[in-house]
Amino acid sequence: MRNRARLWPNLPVVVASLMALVLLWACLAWWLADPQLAPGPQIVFPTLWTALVSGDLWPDLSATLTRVTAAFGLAMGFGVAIGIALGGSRRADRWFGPWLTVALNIPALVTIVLCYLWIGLNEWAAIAAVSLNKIPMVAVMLREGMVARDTDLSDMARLHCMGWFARLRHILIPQLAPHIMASARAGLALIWKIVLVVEFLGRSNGIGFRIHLDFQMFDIAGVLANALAFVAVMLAVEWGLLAPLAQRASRWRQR
Amino acid sequence: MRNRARLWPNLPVVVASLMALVLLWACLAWWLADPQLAPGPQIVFPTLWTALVSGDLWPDLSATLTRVTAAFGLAMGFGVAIGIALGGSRRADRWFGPWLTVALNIPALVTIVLCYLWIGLNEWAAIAAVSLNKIPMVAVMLREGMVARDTDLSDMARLHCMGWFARLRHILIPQLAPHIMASARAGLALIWKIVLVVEFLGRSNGIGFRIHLDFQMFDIAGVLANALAFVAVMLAVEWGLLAPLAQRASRWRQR
Amino acid sequence: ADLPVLKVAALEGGTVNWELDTIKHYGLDRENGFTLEVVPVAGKSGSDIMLQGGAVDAIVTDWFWVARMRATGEDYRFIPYSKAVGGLLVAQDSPAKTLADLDGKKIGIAGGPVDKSWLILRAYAEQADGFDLAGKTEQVFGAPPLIMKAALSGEVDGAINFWHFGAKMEAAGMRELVSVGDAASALGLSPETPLLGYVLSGDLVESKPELASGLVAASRAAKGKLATEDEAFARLRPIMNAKSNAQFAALKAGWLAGVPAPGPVDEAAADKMLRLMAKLGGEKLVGGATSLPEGTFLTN
Amino acid sequence: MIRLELTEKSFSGIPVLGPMKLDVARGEVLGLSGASGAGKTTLLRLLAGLDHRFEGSLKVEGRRAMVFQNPTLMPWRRVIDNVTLPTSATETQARAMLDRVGLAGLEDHWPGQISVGQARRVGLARAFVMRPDVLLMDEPFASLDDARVEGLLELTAGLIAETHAAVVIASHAAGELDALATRFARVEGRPARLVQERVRAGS
Amino acid sequence: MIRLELTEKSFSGIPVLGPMKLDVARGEVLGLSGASGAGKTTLLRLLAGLDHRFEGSLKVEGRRAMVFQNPTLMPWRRVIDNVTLPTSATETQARAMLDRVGLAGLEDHWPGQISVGQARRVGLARAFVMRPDVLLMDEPFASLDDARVEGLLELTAGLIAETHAAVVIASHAAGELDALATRFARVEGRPARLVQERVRAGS
Ligand SMILES: Nc1ncnc2c1ncn2[C@@H]1O[C@H](COP(=O)(O)OP(=O)(O)OP(=O)(O)O)[C@@H](O)[C@H]1O
Ligand SMILES: Nc1ncnc2c1ncn2[C@@H]1O[C@H](COP(=O)(O)OP(=O)(O)OP(=O)(O)O)[C@@H](O)[C@H]1O
Ligand SMILES: [Mg+2]
Ligand SMILES: [Mg+2]
Repeated sequence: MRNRARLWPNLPVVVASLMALVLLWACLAWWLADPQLAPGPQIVFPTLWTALVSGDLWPDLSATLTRVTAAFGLAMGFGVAIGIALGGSRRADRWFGPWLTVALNIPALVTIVLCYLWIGLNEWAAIAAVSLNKIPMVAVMLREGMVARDTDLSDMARLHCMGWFARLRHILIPQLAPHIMASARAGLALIWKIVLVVEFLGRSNGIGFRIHLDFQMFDIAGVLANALAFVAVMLAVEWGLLAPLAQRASRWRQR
Repeated sequence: MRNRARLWPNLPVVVASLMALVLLWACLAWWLADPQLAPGPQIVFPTLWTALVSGDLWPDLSATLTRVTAAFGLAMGFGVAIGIALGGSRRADRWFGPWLTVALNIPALVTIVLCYLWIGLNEWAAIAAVSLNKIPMVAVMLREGMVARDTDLSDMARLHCMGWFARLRHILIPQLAPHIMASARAGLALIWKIVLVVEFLGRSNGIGFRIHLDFQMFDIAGVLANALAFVAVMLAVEWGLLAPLAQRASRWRQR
Repeated sequence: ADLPVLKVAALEGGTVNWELDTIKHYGLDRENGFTLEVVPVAGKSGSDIMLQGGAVDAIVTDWFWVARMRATGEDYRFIPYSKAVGGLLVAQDSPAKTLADLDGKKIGIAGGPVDKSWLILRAYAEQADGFDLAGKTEQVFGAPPLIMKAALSGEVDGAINFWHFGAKMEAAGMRELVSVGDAASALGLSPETPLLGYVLSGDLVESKPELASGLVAASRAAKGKLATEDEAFARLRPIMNAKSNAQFAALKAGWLAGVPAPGPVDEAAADKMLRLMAKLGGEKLVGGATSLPEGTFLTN
Repeated sequence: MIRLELTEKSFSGIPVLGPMKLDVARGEVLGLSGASGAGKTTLLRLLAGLDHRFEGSLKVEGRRAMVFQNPTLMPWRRVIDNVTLPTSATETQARAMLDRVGLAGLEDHWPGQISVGQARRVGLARAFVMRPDVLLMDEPFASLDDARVEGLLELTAGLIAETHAAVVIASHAAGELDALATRFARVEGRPARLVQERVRAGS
Repeated sequence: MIRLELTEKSFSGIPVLGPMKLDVARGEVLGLSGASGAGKTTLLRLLAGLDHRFEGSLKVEGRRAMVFQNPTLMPWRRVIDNVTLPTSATETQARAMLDRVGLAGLEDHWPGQISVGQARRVGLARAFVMRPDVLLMDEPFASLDDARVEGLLELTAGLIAETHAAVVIASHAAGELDALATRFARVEGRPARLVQERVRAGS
């Protein structure tokens, strides 16, 4: 109840804010006056609408979303675990920190191609490729959070012989929440950037695939429409899932 | 002095760790036994070596590094500023938060193509494209850090009428240091992923350009050699710059 | 009804699709004893991986790739599809008359530094005017659509693009300064040598020769239909992405001009071309293949 | 000079401080007592201008300093910098003040390396070194031993006499208040009111 | 039961605690006094097993609980959860204990919404609700008003009598120690030694 009451008043602002953004875009497009290269919302929205009602978009959108979801789950799980392990033990960090740096800086293209070549051209390879690209990023962010954590609380937990799971749940995770939130948000964005390449290189559907095609056809309006469809989904995820989660996780901050 | 003394003992471990990684790679390559698709270090290192001594690699490496450096500086500057602004004011976040989410989820390809189309096929467009892709990520991480910050210290600073710059320098930045560090590390990696696409789509030099060229010729050893060159540079940056900086920033944590 | 399936990866909306769509529409695949399945890909790099990964039976690429693979011991075969090449385009009002007039100017190139057209033009400039095209001009490599835009906006002074983009650019008012075909002839290369083709793995050709010959026949039949029946091309208009009648006409003409002559490929001419490319493009382009490896072109 | 006219101060709808008037002139020292949780810290934060979400009016003249109930040091700055940075005092002044609160030799420690009582004294030194016109102290001498408290009380009294500051001290220890205050008040009730207790005989 | 034989405890090379022996049997209450910064907290952390980097040996038998000098509550868990989660006490027990330390009604507050003294009492409740065999208390009653302290002293004494725990209390207030301790010791000097003071007449 209380939560919802705090969430809803934001809605008008969010809508107004997004409308302002669209308006800005319209002005920019109008000022550039080049409907081919800089199509305004009046061109892109109908394109998107057509794709939506014709049902063309749904299979691609859902294919991409499936990949994003699976990769996101995998990457967050492994990334958080690795980050906590490395941040929690100086020894582990000294030994495996360099591996993380290497993993972080291996180009996405290389991971993707190698996944396709070794796992095969299938959905698993695509998901593995995306996850592998994201894991180091999440790990690095969580490691940073671990290093910065308050050890007094851990001491307290140790003294009271709290179990490892209780410690994780009540001490570590809440303390790392800002880093987990940040990596979830930044991570979704990263995944999206990589899924695009993954779909370009080895899949025959998905929004990324569409965007590349439209780009090859030099159909900028199509590119934007597809991108917009995904952005819309991500906005929904943000306000339907991440924002309430973040709010829940920081309830205690209210003064 | 003290710093150095604490850094050097790590060196053997780092070297050992990296050698272990190379060994792992060699084993994997040997096990896969497909020098074309999975070249081991014994193939890739000579390729890299040839490129290095022939001087072929340097112009590309330096071109890419220039882009990465410029984009990194820009993105960190703007990203940190935007993140602090949004995290510092609920009002600003309610209005511009949605914009950030949109910016975060616009595919890299779209930003890159639009930059090239509007700014032209030149260096500025490339740097702008990379920065634009990274700024939202840094901003989102810093915003998360701001929300989690300790307000007692800000109160103290406000009471004592510390100037805004002193507050930034002594209260805000040290408190956000873990988030800044994380975004710097994750950001370097992201930039690298994007520079590759940027160079592929519209530049005539750089490691990304070469990787794509090698990839088109299906020269996986070449791809890996180029990637390795960049990874090596990034490892150097990590240990020459980021690690000492991180160490300095967390000196006070020593118990 | 259970004919063997042949999976071909093709750029969705690309020119190859025109032929494949025609094959499927007129049932030319079944007539020739197989079922065609088109696997859409978003780029050339993707199709390479798909062929190597065994996700498709055939892709469309140039025979240099095949030569290069064969030189490293990987068995692939080439079936001619098109000999279409573009040219170097400049603005209608450009003062340039020969390649040498581009001294100090910017050239946009879509295929990268080892693009075949670019290499041929370089050799041609050297031979015709003693002009070092690569050294005296500034090159801008980029994605085809970006090169098209840069050329149309005057950001680059000349542009070498894939032929279907070239056709659009010409329809938009650019003119051809030098055609790659002419340049090739002047260099003593045969303009009849097909560059692009279907590439199949050797295993498939050995184990199911009827599939390969079926593809050859179906391709030929489709080409014939498209050349002779106007409605066959008109049918394709929606997927051709032509914005105007002029573009449609240019695309159609360009495509038909690229249809290679029937019959086996002139291997001597191809070998000559490969040697020239090896000289200009170096190892990057041809890998270990300094002369045409035996069996590059599928003969049946 | 401090003048507060409070109608109500509430936290998420629950009133914590009720209507009250509070005047502290320069040279006056108001001693606040009250049970734990009565609202002393809340009141002091209002006076410091750190919390504007209340009904009523506040006027404070002159440079303010506060000794927080939790020391509130910057953990990433050494002790000496924790004194100089927020106050624009010179290092010499800061060293002298640290010495007077008994922290000589700890200037270069990090806040994480000193004891709780030492940290509290850094907070005192930080406030004192400013020589403020308005001084707010929240349990300034808690968890310090008696000998130390005595010395600090003297120091504080001297400083107040010198600077002629308007001072409010909240403390649970009657002895500390007795030693410094010129007026006394109790924070009492829910929502809390200010109960004027007595004026010190001497002043 | 606690038995510590310490040779040295130092922080980055600087010895803070010198050689000392410390024995506390069940039912005994050791009162530790000492100036601010003497090393009381350091010693208690050793006894709690939170700091292993010292030379010497430590033996502690039974379930330990500690009242930290800083309350050390989980800010993201409500008061009641801060008592139940680390201790595996039932909610009923926790509520009863919170009531006894005077926090009835605050169970559902977040730690950021209670006063410093209230937080300290949550820490007390958390330690008490465990009914530990070894109880370590670091300035447990600092910054609480006298009436409250009296009640808490009674509560503590009752609990110790019931559980027959081995207790070490560090405090700057002689009165508090007098009320509880059966033995007294001072932490004194640099590096600090343990000066046995006297045994309480009564026990
Ligand atoms: N943010 C908040 N939300 C709700 N209630 C709060 C909040 N902050 C304080 N309170 C309540 O207001 C009351 C007064 O708190 P305050 O910190 O002013 O007490 P205090 O007199 O300083 O106590 P102590 O001596 O323990 O420091 C307390 O009962 C507390 O529970
Ligand atoms: N991590 C550390 N590094 C260096 N010195 C430290 C560290 N921790 C504590 N000290 C020093 O050890 C001494 C003892 O500190 P301790 O916290 O035990 O004091 P205490 O007796 O509890 O004081 P208080 O009554 O103020 O809490 C202090 O002088 C402090 O400066
Ligand atoms: Mg208080
Ligand atoms: Mg202590």
